Amino acid sequence: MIEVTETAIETDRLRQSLFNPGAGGFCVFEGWVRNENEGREVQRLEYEAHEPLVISEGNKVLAEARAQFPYLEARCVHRTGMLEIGDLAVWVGVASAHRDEAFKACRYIIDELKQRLPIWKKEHYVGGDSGWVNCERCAAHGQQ
Amino acid sequence: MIEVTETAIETDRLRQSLFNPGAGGFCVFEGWVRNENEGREVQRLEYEAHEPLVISEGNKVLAEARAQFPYLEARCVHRTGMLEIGDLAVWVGVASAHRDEAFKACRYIIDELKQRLPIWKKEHYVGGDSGWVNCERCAAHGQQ
Amino acid sequence: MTGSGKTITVRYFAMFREHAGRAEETLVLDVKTAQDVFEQTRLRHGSMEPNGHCKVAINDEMADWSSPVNDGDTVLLFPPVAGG
Amino acid sequence: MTGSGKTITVRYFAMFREHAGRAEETLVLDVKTAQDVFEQTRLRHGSMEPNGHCKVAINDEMADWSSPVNDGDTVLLFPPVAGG
Repeated sequence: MIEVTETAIETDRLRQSLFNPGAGGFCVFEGWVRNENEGREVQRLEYEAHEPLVISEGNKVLAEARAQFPYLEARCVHRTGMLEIGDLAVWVGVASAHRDEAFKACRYIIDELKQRLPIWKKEHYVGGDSGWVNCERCAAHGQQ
Repeated sequence: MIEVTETAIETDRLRQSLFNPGAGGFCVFEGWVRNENEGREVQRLEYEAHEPLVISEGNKVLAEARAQFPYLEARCVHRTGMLEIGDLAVWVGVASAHRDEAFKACRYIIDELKQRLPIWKKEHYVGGDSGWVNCERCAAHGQQ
Repeated sequence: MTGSGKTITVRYFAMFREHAGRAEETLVLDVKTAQDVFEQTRLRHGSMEPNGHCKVAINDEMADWSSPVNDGDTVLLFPPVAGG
Repeated sequence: MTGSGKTITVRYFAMFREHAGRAEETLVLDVKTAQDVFEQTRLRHGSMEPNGHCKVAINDEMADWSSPVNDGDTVLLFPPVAGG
């Protein structure tokens, strides 16, 4: 299951929701807003998502991960809106019988999510300017 | 930092203790007590550790992980005593600038921990017998 | 607009919304594929962005740039994504 | 016990503690290496466990089976580990 939320992600609630008595390994990845990107000091990040396609593509990604690395439970939540340094932007959790599947499925999910899901982030720099991440000319736009 | 505890591991407190403003990726592995091992129905697990060497060897493992996959923060806690199905036996968390180091360091730490640290577990089966894990003749001992 | 014009609703996201100065507009366009929609709106809004790392969806289904567009379709133009 | 006997404290963990029926004992042994201590205590307690996947520590430092033991040392015998 994948979700998009405008409010703070509750990691403890998510973790508990993945409990399964057959699970011996549980792997989580969290994306945090950090204070720097490509040498520029970042003050906050703004995330935008097109939710219907985040959900449909995200569920495809979860199914692909399960086909390759059979897991018992998996869940992903992506936050949108304006986030501060240290805020949690994305949470991916996978519970499986053994640790290998949990690690590999979790990694697959976050890697594919970053490449395929219609989510964008705009960096707001300490200097007051901003730029969309992953766009070759973002820096130029941001510095205008 | 690595710790051994006889009481429940507080995941949320650990997670918060690894916050670092330069961290963009955070990977956690948790080992949960599952209800089955090698075809036998498990009721609970008993963990024993020799703490001084868990600490010294564990800190070597954390340093080796950092040398290979430079991370910002890492922490590991292993529980001892009698645990029930679903209980958390071990928690490993790694925060790093980018996700690749977080995943790889976390995996390295748990893999080495399982091979090198003086920690043992005894499975207590539903039938009432028990056996030490990883010992070729455990099953025979347990069934005596 | 010609007799072959199709009524297409175009939705712009992130950087594209900023280029277009709007989130959505409905246009009558002489287009066959998603690529044609991209090119025509790019000209319209003076955007220089190539479609290399961009993606497109039609009626909320991911599509290829060569996918045909039909009268009444909604075409979503996605600049390079960056989740996580 | 011979004139070359060394006083060694042996600590048993997990399965080894169950085999030995005790967590620790102090013995006077005619031994040169950690391996010798393992063999002599194995004979003493009738354990059939080979040292293949076992580990040994001397005075709370991980050691090799070929490491020398000295009078007064504490030797820790670790059966195959299984953390996590």
